[in-house]
Amino acid sequence: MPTINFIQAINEALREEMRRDPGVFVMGEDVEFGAFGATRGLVEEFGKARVRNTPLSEAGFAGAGVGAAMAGLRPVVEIEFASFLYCCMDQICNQAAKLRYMSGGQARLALTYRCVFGAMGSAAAQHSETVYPQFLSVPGLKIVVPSGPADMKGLLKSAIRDDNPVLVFEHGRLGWTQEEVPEGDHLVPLGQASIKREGRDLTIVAIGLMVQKALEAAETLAAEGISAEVLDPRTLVPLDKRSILESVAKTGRLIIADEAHVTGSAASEIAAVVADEGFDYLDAPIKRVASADVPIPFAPALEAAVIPGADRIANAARELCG
Amino acid sequence: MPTINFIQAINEALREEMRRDPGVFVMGEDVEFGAFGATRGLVEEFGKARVRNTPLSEAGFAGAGVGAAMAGLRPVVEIEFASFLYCCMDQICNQAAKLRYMSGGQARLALTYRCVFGAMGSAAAQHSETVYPQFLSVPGLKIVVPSGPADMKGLLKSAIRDDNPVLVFEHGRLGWTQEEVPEGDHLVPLGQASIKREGRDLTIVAIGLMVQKALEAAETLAAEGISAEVLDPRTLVPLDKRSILESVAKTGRLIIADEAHVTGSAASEIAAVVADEGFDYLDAPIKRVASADVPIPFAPALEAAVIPGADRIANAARELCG
Amino acid sequence: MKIDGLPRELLVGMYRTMRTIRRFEERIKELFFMGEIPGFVHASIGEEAVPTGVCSALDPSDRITSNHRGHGHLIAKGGKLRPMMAELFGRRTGYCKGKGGSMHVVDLSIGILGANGIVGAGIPIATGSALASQLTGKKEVSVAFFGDGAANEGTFHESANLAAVWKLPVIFVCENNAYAEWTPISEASAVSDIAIRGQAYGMPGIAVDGNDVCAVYRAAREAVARARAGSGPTLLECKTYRWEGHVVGEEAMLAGKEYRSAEDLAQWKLRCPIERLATALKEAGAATAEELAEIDSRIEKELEDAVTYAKQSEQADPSEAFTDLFA
Amino acid sequence: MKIDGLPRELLVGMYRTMRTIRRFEERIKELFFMGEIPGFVHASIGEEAVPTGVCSALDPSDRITSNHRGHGHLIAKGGKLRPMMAELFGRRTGYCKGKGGSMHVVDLSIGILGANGIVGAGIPIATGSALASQLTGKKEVSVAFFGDGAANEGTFHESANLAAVWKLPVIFVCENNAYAEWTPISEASAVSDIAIRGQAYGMPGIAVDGNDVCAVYRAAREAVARARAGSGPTLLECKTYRWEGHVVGEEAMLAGKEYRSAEDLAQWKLRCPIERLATALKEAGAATAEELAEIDSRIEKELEDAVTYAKQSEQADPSEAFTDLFA
Ligand SMILES: Cc1ncc(C[n+]2csc(CCOP(=O)(O)OP(=O)(O)O)c2C)c(N)n1
Ligand SMILES: Cc1ncc(C[n+]2csc(CCOP(=O)(O)OP(=O)(O)O)c2C)c(N)n1
Ligand SMILES: [Mg+2]
Ligand SMILES: [Mg+2]
Repeated sequence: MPTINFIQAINEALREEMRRDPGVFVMGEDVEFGAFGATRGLVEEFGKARVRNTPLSEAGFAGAGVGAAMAGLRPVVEIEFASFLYCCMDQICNQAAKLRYMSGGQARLALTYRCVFGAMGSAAAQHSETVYPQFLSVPGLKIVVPSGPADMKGLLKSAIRDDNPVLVFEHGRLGWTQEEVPEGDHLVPLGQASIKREGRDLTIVAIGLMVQKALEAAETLAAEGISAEVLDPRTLVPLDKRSILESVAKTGRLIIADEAHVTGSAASEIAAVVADEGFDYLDAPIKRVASADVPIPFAPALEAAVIPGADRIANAARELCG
Repeated sequence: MPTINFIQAINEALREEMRRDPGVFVMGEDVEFGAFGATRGLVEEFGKARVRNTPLSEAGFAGAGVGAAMAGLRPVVEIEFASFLYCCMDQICNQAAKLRYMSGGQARLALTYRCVFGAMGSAAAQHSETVYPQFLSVPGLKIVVPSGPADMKGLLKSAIRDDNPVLVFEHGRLGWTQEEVPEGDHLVPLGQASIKREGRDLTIVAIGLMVQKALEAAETLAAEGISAEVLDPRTLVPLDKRSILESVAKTGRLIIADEAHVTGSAASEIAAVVADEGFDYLDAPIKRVASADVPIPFAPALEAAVIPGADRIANAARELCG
Repeated sequence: MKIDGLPRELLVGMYRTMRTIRRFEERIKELFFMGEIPGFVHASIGEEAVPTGVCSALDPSDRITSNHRGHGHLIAKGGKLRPMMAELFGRRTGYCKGKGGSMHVVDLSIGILGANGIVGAGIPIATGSALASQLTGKKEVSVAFFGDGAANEGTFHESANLAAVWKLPVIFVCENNAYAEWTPISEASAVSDIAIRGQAYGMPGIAVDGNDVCAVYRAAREAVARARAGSGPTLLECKTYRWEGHVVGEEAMLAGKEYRSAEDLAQWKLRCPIERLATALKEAGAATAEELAEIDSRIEKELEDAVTYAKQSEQADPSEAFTDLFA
Repeated sequence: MKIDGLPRELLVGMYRTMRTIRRFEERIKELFFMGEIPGFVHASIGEEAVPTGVCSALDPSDRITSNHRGHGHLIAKGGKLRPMMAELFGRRTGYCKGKGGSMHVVDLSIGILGANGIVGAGIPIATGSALASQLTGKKEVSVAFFGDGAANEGTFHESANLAAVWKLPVIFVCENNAYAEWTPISEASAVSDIAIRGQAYGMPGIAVDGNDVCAVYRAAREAVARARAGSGPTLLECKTYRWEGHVVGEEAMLAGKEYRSAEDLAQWKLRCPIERLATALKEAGAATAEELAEIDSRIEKELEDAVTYAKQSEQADPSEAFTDLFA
């Protein structure tokens, strides 16, 4: 298996799906260039018609994606930074998410939105936000948050082939993370969690970049005799509740690590699910380790204080297992 | 105390605050007319300068509210239906919410956004959504959801006087609900829950219109020997965690009734808070009674199937107390 | 009104379409007040020439997006009365199985991408639909119908620019009925001619009498030809007036407050697009009063058939609320 | 370049401002590469005449909104170098206590409502600021600075229309530097002259040479007079060019891919706004080379002072991350 990085994984997924299906095309701001490298080289292979630089018109081109999907194509729309999703929420939440249902099942929206999210080093409040929780509450959207190159590739390919609107959130810090990635048609189904480390004493459900931090914390905890299971849901909608509940049934303790601001986070949602359906398994309070409820600040020390690190995960674990 | 309805309560709050402070002004689509009556008659008293019909430009006028607030005024911006908030999310979430923090505390945004939300009878998917969960995950915004005329008036007056961006969600079904409302400067502080009915056996935290349904359910349950406490948080941000936790400490059981779609709902957030901070009080799983995870359908029977009613709350209570 | 040069069949067809829209909406107004139709209903009575003229220039494989005031667009594009009516009634036999209602009717089989409850939201969707045609090399045209109010939404601007710079086969049809809800265009837009906005995108901006179905048709035909030839989008402003309230039953909302003059309305009623075409047809000897009456009575039958169909259709079953979310 | 009719003090002041902006950005570029300044930094080198000309026509009580490429706007409006530099360093003595950084500098005391990381987002904010002036009867003017790319955002359209229909005292200053990131305006906008878009709002749309600070100043002065007189907004397009990359360090992102010609850049460098003013000043005998050199060296000192100040300032303490959310 070749070792590639997160960005290369995106690039391969796009390239393979574009080769496979002429209905797949990519549009977004400067995708011909690919600021982070994800779309680099695509225009050379597929031409300007299928790799389209858009004007700065997020609602316009996010909505053009909806229309092109309704007309039968399979658009992959790039929103450079997740924070800019706020500029096209109507097209995603009122149109893409609802059109199939409102049309009584007529419309098929095979439509993917990709974006970079998360605190990536002094990008400040308007370029660092974790914006998936806002879409959790909107039925009709699938939400994918890969934590490494192999999942990134397999999930993005599944997202593009999915006949529904899918939002793919790519953490900006993961770009250079390397990993072995299966060659060929590597698909990861949407809705299937992955146990990234097995453990007995507590379950850490970790999302996106938090998987790395959780693994780091698990390593530290292991040395202290605490055996942590790290579970990556990989997709928030659909959510693999069963795997989460099974893990909690085994461990009796749950931490959810999420870079979103704690209030209204995906961690809150998962906590609520377990506090209902997994209540009897729980031996301890459910802890959310998430960003503080303030915008992401600019200065490195401030940013680090706001977003969750391995230390905060480990501390929460010690509290639970202490 | 005079008895007035929910709409009149809004109208009185606006009128009183406009009289009190010349910096308060109202803008939005057709506010001179007031489709639901909330702004009716204001233009006659305060003139067209302070009661401004806007063009259909949600991002434009929501953002103009930000600018006017930064320049020291106290705008009250009406977004006719909460679903249209998606058209101006950037101005609310990236600008209004973050500007104070990003400016290191310089900016003061005394800014209120009002909107009608909720399923109000075959208004269908794009006019019936409960859109506050989307803002829960955005630090910097206060969120108010009044459940009746007295709270409506007192909370809106507090929202307008608050020096921060506040979103006020007014349920469309509450318009004609009548209640005695204190005369004079009736203020309800933001961040203070209200016990709408005392009880011993379980706590029902209910939001907005759900308070009525929860009270109805509580009445039914009382006849069956189940004593339900109904708690209205009144504001979701700030959330009066203490009152919720105190109630759960007393009852040991918690239902949260919320018209939002269950996934990513305010109910999820409250459940997560209690599953952490109130875990030791809990004798049973936390139940969320919320809308199903589908857009709000048009046909009356379908709409009724999706949104939560008193029966579903009562059933959940029986399950918990059975 | 000039009908010369237009084939009789087209003209009579346009009469039939306009008349169908008119009667459909008059009928649903009644049904709304009788409590048969729930939700919000927006009537386009008086504006029938716009969808009719435009859609008469389209092929069945062309596509449209509509708005909240959509019945006319849907009927003109070939929407069937039975499933439309059933949808408005909220029945399972409706176009959307009762899930959509008046503001959300869709018929993908005939290129109706949807009415829309969000003002301005259909414009990018039509633009994307046109992009699909360009990408696949199909010679289809897409049309976005929207109002003067919608022309102040950012989506109009972004879509128009996108379409122009990419030379997409899309037509932006602005139904300028002089009001958005109860606010006159003079208070909402700095320009009274929306067509002038075409210049901001290097796009032809054409204004026509929106109550002259032949004028609308001719302008649309030209825009369609332009689009099919790959020469890009057109902004077509049709000046018209709505005879009814913004929403059926608005009187209750307005509490007696007036927002437009009875005189204006009366003036516009004198320019009824249906009457004008009927008169022109009769004057030109292209159709007799009897022939038109025959059409009218056939429309009544179709309409009654649709109402009966809707009334007799089953209510949607509550369990159906939970299907159709994902493909 | 015509300087006649403009007072010497103004001209020399504009020279000083442009030079300060230039050197500030050259310096932060270095500091960025030295790792002293984190995050994204966008330089406006080559475009200094726009903020300078515009802000020279403003009073201290007037207000501006800026964008991601904001250092020039801020300095021209009177932003102080010390807290600006400290903010870019992320220090607690910065304008925003290190919470904002380059894209979010605010100084309310001198009418800087903020740089902005969201393209187009400052435009409605300036419009609202102008609305506040209109409502309070103060004769202040607000200015929105934005790029050619931002002119394709819906916020531009909605704000321009709002301002025009309400006759707000706001000036929309479009810095057309021919690129949005790496996409040329020809691929992003259907028109090459943004000024023409004024017509869509019945608003004067003026295009000027954005590298001629006097021309910018004169056009701004007129727009300011119009605004103060209550005659409404102006769209002022300043044609210019950025000498640097979209973002400092873009080379790493582009992986060798070119997006504009070295020749174009060289041509524009010949039209350096600072050089042009310096030459004009010297030719007119309004300032000697020595006088200008003296100004330059004073700027160097101020700049070094600011850098030293920033470097010696304390880092923000982690605990401060949790304050300043709510008033
Ligand atoms: C984004 C959005 N804002 C506001 C509304 C409420 N609304 C529905 S129709 C309408 C007026 C639309 O005017 P126009 O575009 O001229 O169409 P018309 O109704 O005149 O046909 C308004 C304000 C909405 N549905 N969507
Ligand atoms: C809403 C939004 N979309 C995209 C971006 C990413 N972005 C930052 S600057 C920029 C180009 C802006 O071009 P222009 O408005 O011409 O200003 P310039 O950079 O040329 O000064 C882009 C695409 C953003 N910050 N905000
Ligand atoms: Mg209209
Ligand atoms: Mg530019």
